Amino acid sequence: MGELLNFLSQNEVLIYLLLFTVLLGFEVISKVPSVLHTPLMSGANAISGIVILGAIILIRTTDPQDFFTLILASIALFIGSINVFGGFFVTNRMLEMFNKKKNK
Amino acid sequence: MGELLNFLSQNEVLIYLLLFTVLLGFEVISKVPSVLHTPLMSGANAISGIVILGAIILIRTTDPQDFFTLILASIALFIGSINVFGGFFVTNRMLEMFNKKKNK
Amino acid sequence: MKIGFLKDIEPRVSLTPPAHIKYVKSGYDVSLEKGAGLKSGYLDEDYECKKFSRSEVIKNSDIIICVDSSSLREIEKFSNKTLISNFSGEKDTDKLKDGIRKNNITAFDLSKIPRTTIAQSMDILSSMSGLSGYKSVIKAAEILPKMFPMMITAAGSIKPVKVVVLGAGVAGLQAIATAKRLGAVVEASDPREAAKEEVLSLGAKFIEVEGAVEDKEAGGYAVKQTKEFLERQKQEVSRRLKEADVVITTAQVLGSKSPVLISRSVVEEMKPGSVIIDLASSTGGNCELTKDNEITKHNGVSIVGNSFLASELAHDASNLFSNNIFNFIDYVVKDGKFIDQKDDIYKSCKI
Amino acid sequence: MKIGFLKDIEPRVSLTPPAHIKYVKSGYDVSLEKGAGLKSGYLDEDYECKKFSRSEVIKNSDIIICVDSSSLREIEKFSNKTLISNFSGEKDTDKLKDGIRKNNITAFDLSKIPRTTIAQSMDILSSMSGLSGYKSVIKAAEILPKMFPMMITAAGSIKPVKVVVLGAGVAGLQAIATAKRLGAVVEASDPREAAKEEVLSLGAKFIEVEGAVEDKEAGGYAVKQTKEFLERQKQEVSRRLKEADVVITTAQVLGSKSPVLISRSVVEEMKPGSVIIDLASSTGGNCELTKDNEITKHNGVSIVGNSFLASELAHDASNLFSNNIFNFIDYVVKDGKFIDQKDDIYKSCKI
Amino acid sequence: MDKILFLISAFLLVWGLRLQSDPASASKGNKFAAVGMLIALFSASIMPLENSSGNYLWILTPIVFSAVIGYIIAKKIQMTSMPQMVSIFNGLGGLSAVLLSYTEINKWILSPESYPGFVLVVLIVSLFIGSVAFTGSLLAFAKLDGYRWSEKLTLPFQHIINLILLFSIAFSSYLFIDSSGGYTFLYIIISISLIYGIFFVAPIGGADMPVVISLLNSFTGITAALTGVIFDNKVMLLGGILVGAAGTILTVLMCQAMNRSLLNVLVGGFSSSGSSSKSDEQGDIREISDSDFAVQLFYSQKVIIVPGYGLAVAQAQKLCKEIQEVLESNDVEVKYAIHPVAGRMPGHMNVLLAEADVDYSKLIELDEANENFKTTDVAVIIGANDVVNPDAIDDTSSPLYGMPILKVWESTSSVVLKRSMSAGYAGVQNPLFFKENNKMYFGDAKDSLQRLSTELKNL
Amino acid sequence: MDKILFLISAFLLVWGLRLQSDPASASKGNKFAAVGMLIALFSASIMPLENSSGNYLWILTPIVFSAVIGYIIAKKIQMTSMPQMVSIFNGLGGLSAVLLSYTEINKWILSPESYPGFVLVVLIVSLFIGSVAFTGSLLAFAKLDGYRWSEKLTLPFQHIINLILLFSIAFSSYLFIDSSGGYTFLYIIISISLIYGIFFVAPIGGADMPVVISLLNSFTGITAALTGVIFDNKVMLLGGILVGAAGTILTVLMCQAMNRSLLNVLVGGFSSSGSSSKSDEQGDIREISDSDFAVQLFYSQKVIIVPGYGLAVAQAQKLCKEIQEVLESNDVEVKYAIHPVAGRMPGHMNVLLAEADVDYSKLIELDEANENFKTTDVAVIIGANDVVNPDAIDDTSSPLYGMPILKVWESTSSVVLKRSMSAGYAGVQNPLFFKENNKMYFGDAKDSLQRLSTELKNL
Ligand SMILES: NC(=O)c1ccc[n+]([C@@H]2O[C@H](COP(=O)([O-])OP(=O)(O)OC[C@H]3O[C@@H](n4cnc5c(N)ncnc54)[C@H](OP(=O)(O)O)[C@@H]3O)[C@@H](O)[C@H]2O)c1
Ligand SMILES: NC(=O)c1ccc[n+]([C@@H]2O[C@H](COP(=O)([O-])OP(=O)(O)OC[C@H]3O[C@@H](n4cnc5c(N)ncnc54)[C@H](OP(=O)(O)O)[C@@H]3O)[C@@H](O)[C@H]2O)c1
Ligand SMILES: NC(=O)c1ccc[n+]([C@@H]2O[C@H](COP(=O)([O-])OP(=O)(O)OC[C@H]3O[C@@H](n4cnc5c(N)ncnc54)[C@H](O)[C@@H]3O)[C@@H](O)[C@H]2O)c1
Ligand SMILES: NC(=O)c1ccc[n+]([C@@H]2O[C@H](COP(=O)([O-])OP(=O)(O)OC[C@H]3O[C@@H](n4cnc5c(N)ncnc54)[C@H](O)[C@@H]3O)[C@@H](O)[C@H]2O)c1
Repeated sequence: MGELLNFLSQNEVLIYLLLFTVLLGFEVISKVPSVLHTPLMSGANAISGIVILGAIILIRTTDPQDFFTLILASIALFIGSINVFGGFFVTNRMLEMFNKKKNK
Repeated sequence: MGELLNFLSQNEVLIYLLLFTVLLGFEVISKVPSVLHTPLMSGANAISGIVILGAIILIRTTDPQDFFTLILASIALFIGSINVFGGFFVTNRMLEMFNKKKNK
Repeated sequence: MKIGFLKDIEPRVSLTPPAHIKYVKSGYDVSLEKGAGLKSGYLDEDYECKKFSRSEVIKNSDIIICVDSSSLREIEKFSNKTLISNFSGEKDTDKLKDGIRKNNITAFDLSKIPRTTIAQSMDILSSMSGLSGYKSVIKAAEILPKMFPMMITAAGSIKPVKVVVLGAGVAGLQAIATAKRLGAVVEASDPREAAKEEVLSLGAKFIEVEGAVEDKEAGGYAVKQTKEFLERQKQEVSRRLKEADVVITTAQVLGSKSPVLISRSVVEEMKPGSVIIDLASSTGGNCELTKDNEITKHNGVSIVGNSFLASELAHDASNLFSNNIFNFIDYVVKDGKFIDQKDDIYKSCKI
Repeated sequence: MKIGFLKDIEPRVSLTPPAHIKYVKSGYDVSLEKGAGLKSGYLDEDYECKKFSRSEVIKNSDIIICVDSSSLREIEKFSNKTLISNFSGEKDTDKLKDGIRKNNITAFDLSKIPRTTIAQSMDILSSMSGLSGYKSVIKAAEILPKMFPMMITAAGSIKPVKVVVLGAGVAGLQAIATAKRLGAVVEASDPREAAKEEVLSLGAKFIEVEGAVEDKEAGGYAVKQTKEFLERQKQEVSRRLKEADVVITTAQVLGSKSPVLISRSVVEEMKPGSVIIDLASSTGGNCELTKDNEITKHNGVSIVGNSFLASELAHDASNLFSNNIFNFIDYVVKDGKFIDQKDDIYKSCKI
Repeated sequence: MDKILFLISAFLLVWGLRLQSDPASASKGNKFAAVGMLIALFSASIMPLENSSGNYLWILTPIVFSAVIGYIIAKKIQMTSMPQMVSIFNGLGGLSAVLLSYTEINKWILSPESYPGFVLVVLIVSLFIGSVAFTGSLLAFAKLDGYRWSEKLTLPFQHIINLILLFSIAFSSYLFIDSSGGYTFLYIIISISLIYGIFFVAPIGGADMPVVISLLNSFTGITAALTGVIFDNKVMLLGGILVGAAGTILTVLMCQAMNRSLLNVLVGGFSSSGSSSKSDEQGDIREISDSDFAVQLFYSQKVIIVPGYGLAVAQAQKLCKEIQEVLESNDVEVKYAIHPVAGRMPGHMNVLLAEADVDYSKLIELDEANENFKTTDVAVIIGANDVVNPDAIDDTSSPLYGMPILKVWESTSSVVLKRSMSAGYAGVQNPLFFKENNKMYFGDAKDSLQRLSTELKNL
Repeated sequence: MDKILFLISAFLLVWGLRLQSDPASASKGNKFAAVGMLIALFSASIMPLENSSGNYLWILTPIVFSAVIGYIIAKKIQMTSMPQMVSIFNGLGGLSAVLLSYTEINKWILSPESYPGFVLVVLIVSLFIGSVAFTGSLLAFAKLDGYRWSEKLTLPFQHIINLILLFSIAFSSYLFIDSSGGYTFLYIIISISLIYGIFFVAPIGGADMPVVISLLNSFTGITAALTGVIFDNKVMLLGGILVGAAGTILTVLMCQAMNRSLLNVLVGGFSSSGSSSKSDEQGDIREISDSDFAVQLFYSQKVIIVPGYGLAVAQAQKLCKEIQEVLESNDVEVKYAIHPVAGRMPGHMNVLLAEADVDYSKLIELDEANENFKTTDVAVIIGANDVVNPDAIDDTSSPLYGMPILKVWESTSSVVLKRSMSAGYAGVQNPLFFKENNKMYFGDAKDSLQRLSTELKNL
């Protein structure tokens, strides 16, 4: 308990930030019409690919000779990027449907 | 500019927090029907009375003999509290109107 | 004041039991000719007033009321009294006016009530026209050997009946509404500008004809149209009449003969079995072949000439009519006296 | 095959020009008695087929068709031929059957077509009932001295007419729909369980009576009800009849006399001016005072006894009827021969 | 412990505000926020402080008193003077911030080393904004309440004067900090700030006050946040920013609801008030927004619809029925008052409503309707005009004088749906449109009812 | 600099997500988010790092390749397989997180002092969640795509087995950390996690897959956040949490839209799948969801409505007209196909539609309708049954055999609105309901059409 409190006061701002981010996440989605469920899922999925930032940082900090790490991280980056790019493109395609009708 | 960047990296989390709080503030209000404008204004006003926390802290850290500060801070607390309590009560009265319906 | 209600030749009656109650509340002394309401479905027992013979009613009353002036052949008996009735069916107006003047009779013709918003509660033309409009469609439906609505059935489909309404005044509009209700496809024509919106507001189609003459002073009434307009209108309308199953005509022009909108040749081009109901027959009719108060057949087309179809709804008609009269008396009589003779409504009705 | 269509005494005709086209397409050789369609609005010119005198038509045809069997008094002339008609109006069935047997006539009674989904396109009872139901309301509206819909006007308000429909079969349902359309307040009664939902589906009220007898085997038809039920029903219904302006009765029970649902005393309690249309009059009538094919008046109440109101819509009725007959022939005749005698529809209609 | 409490309190404040943006949960939201505030007060009172010296009496006394006073005011105040009340409260909040800043600045003057300069800047900004909020709110109150000063007061060269004032404040502040705290400069700052508040609100019309109050409210929020920086308290900071942001958006939304831009309001733009966009000798008309209309209907007990010829023209009878059904499913009693001459033929409205399958039992006639209006929350007049014209009763010169009409103005409020201000069949203007408790909802009845129906279904 | 870029990127991600929750701005929102992501990638590549060693080729190559591949896939994929695609992508995201965590853990094994124990815990959790997201997503894809494994597969004592698996992971993790990194334990953790992902998805029916994908997606978000903790990158942290929170809410909303609870979906509750809730010897039926139905109609060229007795029973004719109007205002051609014996009396449908004021010209008869279905996108059968029964053509033993019927199945797709699977007047089952291109939309027609109308208006 004491440790937790300690942790809390050390990272006070961070915790507020996390709390508010969660609230923001909830708030942003809470009134979405059900037609948007699938595109939104797809869009959120693309954002979750943000994990590749980790891969980039990892690669940049890895010893250029450490091929094991480099290869592994590169694969992670490759795979994750497919998620990101594919995700955004696919979402875009789905959402264009809504545009078409509106433009008529 | 360098100073700003410096400030930024020192208070990185805080700045994220402020940004997200502003976003949250926008998001939370953006879809409010206009009948709620007045009650919401009133409710937000009551919250803005949070300034009295400062008065409390000030009083608590003031030398018990420093009557000038104590009196001034107490008045601030008193006035601010009227804002807070009166605000919440008034808001509550306005909003009760909406409740009546739901309870039927 | 004593008011007496006479029995009419036609089925309507100028006093109904609910109206009687209103008179009593307003302090009038009411008497009724025996058996006056019978044909409208009101028995003498239904009225809680004095019932007398005709001559007694006339003798005892200051104001004498009946539905239609043609029931009033004993004009000399009304001397120095007040007469309220509908004189619009009157054939020999001069003679009547003569009699009225000679006998010093104060007479009001209810059919002359102005078409203003405030007078509407006394306006017998409006109330009777509404009923006639309804009844015209019912009569057409009874005569027509077809069903009005569209039906898709296992034994084949029935096409909806096509109804053309000429003249979208009060009667015409009610006819449109009733025909629409029954499922017909309805088109209407009228030279008044306002009529278009009114027709559309009932969900019917409007037959556009250009070049109509309008007179804002006419108090909502249509005025006489130019020859060219009538010709164009005839053309537009005839095209539709050939397709029509039912035609209801109500076109009237205040103070002149009704325009002839359907010529013999058009009737002859119509489908056998079709029906024309001419509500304007009393003022000459909108169809060349109309005979007033008769049903004629020409080349398989039935032509009903009847301006008083409201009489066939005697129950409701009597009700509205007697309310109109009560509202009129209530308006023109204040504290036992007639009001200022300069009043618009008073002036218009006074003969 | 040669088919001949005869002229009927009544206005309907068993062949219309569109139906004729269908026969021709199916390869039949059609002939028509002169002037047969006149009363339905079809001139001889409208048909592109041979027109003969009656005897010629009979002589030249294998199959002879007319709307109603009562037009067929020359039964001996049809020997060895096929006869298709509606025999349900037949007064002296035994004599007719005798004649058919003696003359070796193949006769089909179209009124015996089963009430199945597949037979519906040949079902003259259905198609004619629908028309009768519609017409019953139109007739009532023509007779009634009131307007059907509610109207709030400057001259007072008109209450909506109350309509009670007894028997919510095909005719009853169509009557309900038509009366609703015209703006009446409608209530209906029927012992069949399915009827309630059907009545409600048309927006009318259903008069609940408990304890009805139902027979799933009856093919949708109602069966005879118990005395107790009929008593309860009478009570429930009578209460409403006193308030009603129009009553339309269609209650029939397959193979027996129609139930009497309105006794003399109830009629006497009804409002003067009200109207009863009894569509069940040919099978005895649902009202004690009904006289078949007559309009009677009792205490101010008009009672119309007429089971064949469809005839008054001769144009549409002929159309549907001739389609029904064509569909029947198309079904029972395959390649110039009658089909298997074990077929359900064939069996049911064969006399 | 106190940190956790603060966290909870921050959460409650946010969530409470969020709930308050939906009518169904608004009341709960207010309670959430109140609880959050109480928790914050409590933890501010118990949180460990470096050199805490108690003084709890100095804290408790004002809180208790103000709570009692706040409660009494809130109970006593009339519903109609709510905006004034909010305005007063907001002024108090501003004043409180001013006092606090002043006290802190005072501390700094006494011992200049206790704060770094940057804090001082924050304090002065807080002082300035608080002062503006204070006098601005008070003037707003006066304008709202008395309507005495409700006209806009614009000095010549207003903008230039404002700039000069702002500049003076900035310059005094500089001098103040630079001189390490001369009281003169401090008082100059305060005075000019207070005057600026008045100048800020003065040119704005009385009817725009709610917008101004909302804006001032977001100002107070910002001072709270600034004070939060000084006292290094996250809840104050976040709560303040939240209110600042929400208040700003709210202000913008309120302007939108009046079809104005914020700038337009602040500059005192094209007219003295948004709610009187059209006016002639008859007075002002008030328009109602989609959502207000929907909510007002939704939370009514009894609604009477008055159909007229316009409903027929728009052929909107089915939508009208739809709205009736939506309302009924929310326990609102709905009736149709049928005037005998509404429409263009006897019984026109009957035909119309029958088409939409409105039950006969829902139709009431003139006399019954007139008895009913007194107990009606909202009378909705759809495309009717002459039949609800009060001149028929009041004005002997009117062509309608003497005709019995539907007294819709006797209901708590009425809303008229029509396309424009043009007259009806009789061709006369209708004073109903200008009555206090009447609102207009312009547009073709079909479109209007469609908008209304959508809004109702989203509630 | 990079900090500011990260801040902007965080803002864009949040704002993009926000815009995506409204159809009108969704497309813009996606672009916002994409730009935000690019900025994040860019600043991650340029941000100053303590011991940066370049390796840019290792970064650029995979990104360029994957961008091209992603683009191609997105272009090629059919609209109908979108959910599968998302599922695959999500799996890749999970795998990427697994690889990253593994690499990091590997580092720790090689030099245990480089991380504190708490980071290791985070890594292992990330490893676990990533693995579950990976295998779970793949299985979800398989279920969606092939329908081969679309039945729910529930082992006996499923819950207990799951618990055991979870416990083993926790225990191995403990051992792993305790032993300062035995590879065996690491591989055990990974294997069990992968298996757990399969067990997690297996019992859930094919039709519930979108919900599962959404849930797994929020899992991926959480791993991203955890990874963000490790790399001390705020955008990763916040972006991950945002997606985690939004994904969770979205999952809940999706469940609500199917009238299910999340728990119910996860436990594989009352039915194997929404889309094949009933089946007999005739085959499976497929249900359609509100929004799918609405979208399908909305984006059609031509719709034919087939009314039947059920429409009359439900008295939903006016709603039907309303939907017709909404569709027509979006350039969809709408017709009504009237079967001669639909309803319970001749002309029943005519009476019904006339009540709703449907124009006669919109009604088409049997023969014309049957010519039209081939060019129709959606046939909407409302409360009709016998009149659309293909047995009337195919099955000589059917009591309907020989009756001409409406061949709705010839249109691209058909949707049947009725309350249950029960038969119509003729009392026979209808093989139409089981056809490939037919969907069912259950409920009283009035409710169903009301739902549909609301959904349509929200588009
Ligand atoms: N009942 C009868 O038998 C009969 C017969 C003839 C005349 N009248 C007279 O007609 C009048 C009836 O009164 P009322 O109140 O029903 O009608 P009204 O006084 O004529 O007013 C109708 C109002 O509806 C509005 N309107 C028209 N189209 C609209 C649309 N599409 N959407 C929304 N609003 C629309 C018009 O205002 P905007 O233009 O601003 O939209 C107009 O002010 C009386 O004066 C009566 O005497 C009655
Ligand atoms: N037209 C005539 O003259 C006439 C006369 C008598 C009989 N019939 C016969 O009636 C049949 C007509 O065919 P049809 O296709 O119109 O009707 P149907 O075959 O009877 O089917 C009606 C369907 O509507 C559904 N339903 C009932 N109430 C509903 C509600 N409230 N909401 C949604 N769905 C509802 C029922 O399924 P659920 O219970 O699952 O909802 C039922 O399967 C034919 O067999 C015909 O022969 C016709
Ligand atoms: N103020 C009121 O409250 C009130 C009450 C009732 C009627 N009115 C108005 O009075 C007017 C007349 O009503 P009415 O029914 O007594 O009219 P009417 O009986 O005099 O005439 C019937 C209709 O025939 C039309 N007509 C004339 N010439 C025609 C032609 N060539 N072709 C086709 N139609 C032709 C007229 O325009 C009129 O609509 C209408 O405008 C009506 O709205 C007003
Ligand atoms: N399969 C088909 O396609 C098809 C076609 C037409 C009719 N039908 C069905 O056939 C049945 C009979 O129709 P119909 O119109 O020829 O019937 P009908 O003419 O034999 O009788 C008319 C109605 O009177 C009712 N009735 C009997 N006793 C009654 C009583 N005591 N009180 C009140 N009502 C009473 C009957 O229930 C029936 O509804 C209906 O169920 C109808 O749906 C089916």
